[in-house]
Amino acid sequence: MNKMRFAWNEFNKAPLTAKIGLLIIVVYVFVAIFAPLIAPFGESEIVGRKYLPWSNEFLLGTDNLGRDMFTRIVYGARNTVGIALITTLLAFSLGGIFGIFAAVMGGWTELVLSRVVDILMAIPSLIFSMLLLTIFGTSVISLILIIGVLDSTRVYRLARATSLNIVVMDYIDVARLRGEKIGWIIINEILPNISAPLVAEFGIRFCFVFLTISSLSFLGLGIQPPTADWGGMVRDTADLITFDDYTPLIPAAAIAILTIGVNFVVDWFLQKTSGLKDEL
Amino acid sequence: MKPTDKLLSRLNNAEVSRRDFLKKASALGIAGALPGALLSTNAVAAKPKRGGHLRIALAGGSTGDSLDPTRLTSPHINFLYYTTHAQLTEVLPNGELSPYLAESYEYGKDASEWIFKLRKGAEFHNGKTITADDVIASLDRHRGEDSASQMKSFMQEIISLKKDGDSTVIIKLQNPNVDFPTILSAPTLGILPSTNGKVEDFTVGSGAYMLEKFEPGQRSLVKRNPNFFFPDRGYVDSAEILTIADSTARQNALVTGAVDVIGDVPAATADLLARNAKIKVLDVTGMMHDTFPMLTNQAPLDNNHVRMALKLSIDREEVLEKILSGHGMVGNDHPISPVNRFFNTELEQRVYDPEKAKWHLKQAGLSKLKIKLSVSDSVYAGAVDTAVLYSEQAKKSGIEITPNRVPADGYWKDVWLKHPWCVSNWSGRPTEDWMFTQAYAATSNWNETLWKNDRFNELLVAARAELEDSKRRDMYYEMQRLVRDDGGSVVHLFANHITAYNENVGVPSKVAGNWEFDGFKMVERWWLNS
Amino acid sequence: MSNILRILFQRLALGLFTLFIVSLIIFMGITLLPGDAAEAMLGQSATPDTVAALRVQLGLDLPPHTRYFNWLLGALQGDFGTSVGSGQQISSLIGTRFANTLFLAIFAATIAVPLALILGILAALYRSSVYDRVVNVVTLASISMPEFFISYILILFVSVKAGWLPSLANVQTGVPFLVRLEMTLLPALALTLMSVAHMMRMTRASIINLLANPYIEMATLKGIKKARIITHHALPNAWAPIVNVIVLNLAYLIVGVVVVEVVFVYPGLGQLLVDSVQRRDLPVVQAACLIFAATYILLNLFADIISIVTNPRLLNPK
Amino acid sequence: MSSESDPLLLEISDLQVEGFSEDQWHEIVKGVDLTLKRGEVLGLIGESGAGKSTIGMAAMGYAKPGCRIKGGSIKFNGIELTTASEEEKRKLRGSRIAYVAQSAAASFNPAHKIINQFSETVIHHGLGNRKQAYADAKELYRRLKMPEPDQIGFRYPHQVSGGQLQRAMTAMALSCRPDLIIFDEPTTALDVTTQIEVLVTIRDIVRQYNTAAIYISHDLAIVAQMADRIKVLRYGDSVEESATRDMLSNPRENYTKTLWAVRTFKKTVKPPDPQPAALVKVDDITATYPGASLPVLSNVSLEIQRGETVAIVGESGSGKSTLAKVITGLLPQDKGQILYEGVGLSSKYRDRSSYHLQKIQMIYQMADTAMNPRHRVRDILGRPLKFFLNLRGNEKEKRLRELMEMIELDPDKFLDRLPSELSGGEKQRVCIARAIAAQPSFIICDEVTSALDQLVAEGILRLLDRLQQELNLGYMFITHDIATVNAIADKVVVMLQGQVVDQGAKDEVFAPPQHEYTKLLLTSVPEMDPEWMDRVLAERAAKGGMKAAGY
Repeated sequence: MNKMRFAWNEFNKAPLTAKIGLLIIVVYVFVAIFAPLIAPFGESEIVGRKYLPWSNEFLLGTDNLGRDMFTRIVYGARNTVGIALITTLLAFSLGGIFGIFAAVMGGWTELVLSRVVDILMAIPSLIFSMLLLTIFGTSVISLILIIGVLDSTRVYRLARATSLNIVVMDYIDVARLRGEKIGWIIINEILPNISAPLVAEFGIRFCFVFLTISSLSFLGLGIQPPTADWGGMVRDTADLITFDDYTPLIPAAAIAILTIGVNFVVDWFLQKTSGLKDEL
Repeated sequence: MKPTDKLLSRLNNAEVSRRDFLKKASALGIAGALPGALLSTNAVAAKPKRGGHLRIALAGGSTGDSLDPTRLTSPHINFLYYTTHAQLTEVLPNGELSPYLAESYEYGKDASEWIFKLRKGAEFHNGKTITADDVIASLDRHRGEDSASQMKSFMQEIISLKKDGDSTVIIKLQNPNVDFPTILSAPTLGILPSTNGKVEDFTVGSGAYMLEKFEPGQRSLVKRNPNFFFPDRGYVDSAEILTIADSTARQNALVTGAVDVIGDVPAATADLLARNAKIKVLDVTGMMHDTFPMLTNQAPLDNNHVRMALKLSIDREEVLEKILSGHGMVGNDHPISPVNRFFNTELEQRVYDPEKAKWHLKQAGLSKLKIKLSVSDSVYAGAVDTAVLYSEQAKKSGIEITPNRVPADGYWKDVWLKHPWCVSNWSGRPTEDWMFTQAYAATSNWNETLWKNDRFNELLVAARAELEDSKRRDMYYEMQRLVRDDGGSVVHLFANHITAYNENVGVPSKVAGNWEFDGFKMVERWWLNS
Repeated sequence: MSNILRILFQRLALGLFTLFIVSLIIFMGITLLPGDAAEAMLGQSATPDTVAALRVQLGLDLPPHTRYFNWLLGALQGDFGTSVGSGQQISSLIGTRFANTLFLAIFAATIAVPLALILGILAALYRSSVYDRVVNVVTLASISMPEFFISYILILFVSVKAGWLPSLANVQTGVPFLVRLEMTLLPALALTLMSVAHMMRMTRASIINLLANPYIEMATLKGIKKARIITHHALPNAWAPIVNVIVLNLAYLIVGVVVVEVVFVYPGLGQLLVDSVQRRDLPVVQAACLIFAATYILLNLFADIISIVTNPRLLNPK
Repeated sequence: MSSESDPLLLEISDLQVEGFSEDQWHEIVKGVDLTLKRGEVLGLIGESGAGKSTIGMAAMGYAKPGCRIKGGSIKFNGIELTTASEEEKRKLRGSRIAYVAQSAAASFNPAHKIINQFSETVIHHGLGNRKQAYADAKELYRRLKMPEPDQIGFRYPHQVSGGQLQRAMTAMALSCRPDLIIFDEPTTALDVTTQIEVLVTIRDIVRQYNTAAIYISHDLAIVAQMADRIKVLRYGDSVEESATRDMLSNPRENYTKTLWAVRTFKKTVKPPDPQPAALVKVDDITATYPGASLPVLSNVSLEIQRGETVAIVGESGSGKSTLAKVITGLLPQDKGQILYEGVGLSSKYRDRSSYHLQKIQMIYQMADTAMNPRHRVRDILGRPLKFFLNLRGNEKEKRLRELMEMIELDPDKFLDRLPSELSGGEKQRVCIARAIAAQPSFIICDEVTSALDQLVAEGILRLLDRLQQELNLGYMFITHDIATVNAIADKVVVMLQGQVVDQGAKDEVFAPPQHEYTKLLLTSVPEMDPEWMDRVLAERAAKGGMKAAGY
């Protein structure tokens, strides 16, 4: 209860942008969780002719197959946000753990890990993911794993760089001299202290996953149909934009709004943790 | 009034929609002739003009393209070969075969021996006279053991290639084939210059245009051949063929005037494009068709009732409307197009009938069916959407189709002919025999349904040797029925070739439908008005 | 200086090692891919017979390790082989395309980098102001749009509606420089929109971060103007992180522009690479990937050198 | 210096400054009055949190980011700074009022040469061109007795030592010949032997130019050397103010008296152990940092017994903290051995037994970096209890409370706090408790009181002393502060440049100092006597300059 009240107080004190951001995230999460209850139709149900205009029955009209656009957007929240979240979490767990590990261990471990990451980063990531997706197939799981692993290289660099600042702190020496295991040091001593830059990066990376998926679906390697995902929806309807038809702007806006919302919250979080006070 | 004329007049009086018109026209078996007819109102008066530079953008083409005719597959190269290289025969806009580089051709004692007489004085672009040796060397390359040519299986039917003087070639076949001259109209069988029986230069042909520049995956530049053997053909001075893979980019290029003609216009946006007053959209019913081949030797697809249930569970009209926006016509589960000579006009059109589908399932001892359908948009644009639509439609028959999108990469090797049910697409063949032989004959490597029907295979061989048209027609009619009612493919759509061009481009009154771009011969046949 | 030279050599040696590993990974990757060049080339029309024949023609019948060592031997002598598909020399095939890619990247960077710096500095200077918030939202929105979509929107407004610029950027060799600039302006703008946000945010963050330093307060107490504090006191110390982000984005501009190339029909290396992967054209994929990897390595090296050169502590040891 | 009739240069009245933290405004300065005449030096003294720096900056019309001047009046030369525009204030800063910060190393921009940072002020305020500014800089460097005055300005800040940087910053402050300079603890970051030299030059130059100054420090003895008048502050309020001599001889307020409290604490002297047995023995240790060519410690030997405090004294770079690293095993030695109860310890901490890790504990100078800012006191103390003693649940809770009582903090209030919610002294107490929690027999205290105010430091020393009595602990006490050594040490080890130069019982080493360097150290410690600095200088001059001896 205390925590709830604390959170509520924090929320009240948050700047307007952060409130907007939180509101956006809450709405998205709500929509994602309760998609089947909110959506008026089935995810892939064909409800009418294609490209019907906005109406009371079809709030945002219908898509190229005559599926309800609003329904697709709602389900898209679930799929896109879900996949992006899992992928980003994977990227951060992998990159974070190895990055901190390298910083703590130093020496050969760090050298080898950094070299591996350098090599992975030197290969154009779109090509690399294309290769891997073709080898392992384009199931959602391999999509998540591949994007997650390739993205983790960037997280690794960040985690390592920020951890290097923490590793020199006396309390790390204290833990080492106590004889603590590396894993304990990583999780209990370092991780909580590099969360700020990691979270900031999370905000951006999270949104980049949408884009990666949508780029991949541009090359025919995205999420399996008929699953609704925003990146794929933009792709499917993108050429309409040349004919002054703004249908693709709907899923694009869904992504953009979430990006902005997440980053508003991230900015707020950073401001709180870094102690950097903007001039009021 | 002929039925066609009646329909046309109703169309002009706006009594029928264009789509209805096409539908009815296709039922009448005249769609192949339609595009020309449709255009006649604005094109008939126009007289071809000489001069100008024609810029064409197409979707196909890759940075790995090669000019070696035994190594090529891309539409860009096919287009280029029809523009710069002359084949012995050509398919005319009305679908008939006509001699081209050959002055004439005839069969010998039966259809297993063919005599081709070359056009007198025809020259390659480099001034060399075309001889029988060049023809033999050019065809020979495709039939050797080490050949990797697409045409290999046809060319290996040849048991001897002989010349009779400098301008006559005698070809002997293993088995009689009435349609053999049509095969020789294939783009890659363009005749190339040779020395000592070896072809040396792929860039030199004898077509209406000469190759100036070739950048794989990007563009080809050609200029008019002043010594072309049909002096009246070839209107524009020069032309440029561009590969623009992205459909939006192609349309933008046309709208902004960067190119004059584009092909592969997405059906979904063709009508939007046509709203632009300066742009004309040309719909040509061709032989290109989309199929869902099932491997007929795998359970449960080995049961014809299951196949019938699947064939009855697709609402072709809805697919035509939603995927092609009406730019095409529904298929009747066989690959023969109304453009073809022996299109069976007596076959009833198969329609969406979930109840009947259920009945078939029951006959197969099933109450419902769960099946995976492997698709890729690389086969044709809209394939994935079609599968999604199909799966929704099939729910009514108690069939659960799971669309399985697979990578474009390696599709033809790992999915096609491997997965029990997938998507496929055929650009069509100018003859019934060619089409059936490649895709449905038991012996074919590309028998995409692994279908083995004894009666069908007997008829196929017999029809090849049959010299009398009415008998051949009956045979092909029966074969179409067999494929339709027993075969393993859902042939649901014939897609139009949708071409768009700006108003400055002159179009002949009749446009071929065997390939897009007027059978890939538009550089030779079309012109610019100013 | 010796410091820089030492790092330079060390990095170059490491870079070569990285390239070797990359080539090995790419080779294994391509070999692991279903299907080989022969099957990919023949596509739907493949028969076991023709595939086998083509394999012999292309030398694909040799065992993988032999092929790799043959390739490596050639590569070490500067011969990267010929394209499996078109039979063209790799150098001639890739040369112009890489030059095109570089041209576009540099063009985009010359717009994007100064723009990002100016926007970032202004945002740091007027942080929490309306300007800062607007720039923040606009840039976030621009990076959350898929690349092809941004390109389409640009084409719609700049090219189709206004008719200012061509929508096709299919430049050819020998095009005059100004025409080339005109043709590539639109893709360069698209790339700018995609990369500017990241660089701008980083510039802003680095500078704001530096503003907490005592020497910034000192400068204020010396009566230095705010703008000069940012440009003379914060920026020189922010170069290292900013250059890192710029380099990351440059790498993206060179390596990651496949989609933009497709949309604008720009004959760059990315499109060739994607095509070649699909065609299993190993020599081309290898060469292109190695060029990209080398670019990446050199860019990073460049970033390191910049951070040494702009850091007096490293440049002038005690 | 100044006559009574001079108009006031600076007049601050009822100054109130607020700072924003935890989402609300807090008063930092609560209505302070202050006046300063031309050429006068005012000392501001107080502990951390007294608001002395804030007042110093407010004299320039400046409040740190996150702070604001809420009320009162600041008149400089008749100009009201609280209402002046930013531009007006900007023109005054640097030219009429200058600032010298505590850490010159941090306050010089690392990207620019020293002399350019000097000339920037002059050029920017339109008081001269680059050439004139360079010439003036060299002149001032010369007057400030900087080595190579013509060249030193062309170095980057990192290439110059702390003492020289502090002089360079003073020169920079003088660049526009301001009426007033704010010195904010300018010598706090310096070594004691350097400090005296910097103090002298600052005092002299201020006198030469007859500049008024506000000298801020926490050290009364230093302020006494510099200021004509001293003002004592506490919690943002003024405690008392009087002329320097009066303040020293006759402080009115009790608080003022406590400011030099540490000097009154003396450890209870214990009779020496009849049978000395070394708890920890450092035997001929030589150590080098990885990548370095020269050893940082050479042939260091010493012994610590149970219940005994050995103070390691030295200035920065003497290797005293490195010695701690070698003993704990963080830096493996090249040569020599560390023995615990006669048993040789492995040179790497990773290879040491849990018993040895437990028995040797360390307390650090910066309690801030020694505690994970994300852990609560409960976790910080609980972890060693669980790790070494395997205590859980109620047992652990009980022990936690005992520990908190040992360090005189209320368990109910403090156990669930984060380090950021503790004061400096409380933090250091928690660090002590963490060391004690492991039930060690030997504790290394690395400058544990250096970052603390005197009163707080005294409390810590008392606590350490008490714990030593109760638990019979051996301390190795690393410090640079002679006063602290005097207060707590049984034995003293003096280190210089990685070597032990002097060691023995405290009285043997200090009273009187035998070694030259020890003597230098002792005489450099400021004393509560306004004449101290002049006296020391005179003595040193008489001896021909201690500096020349090479220290």
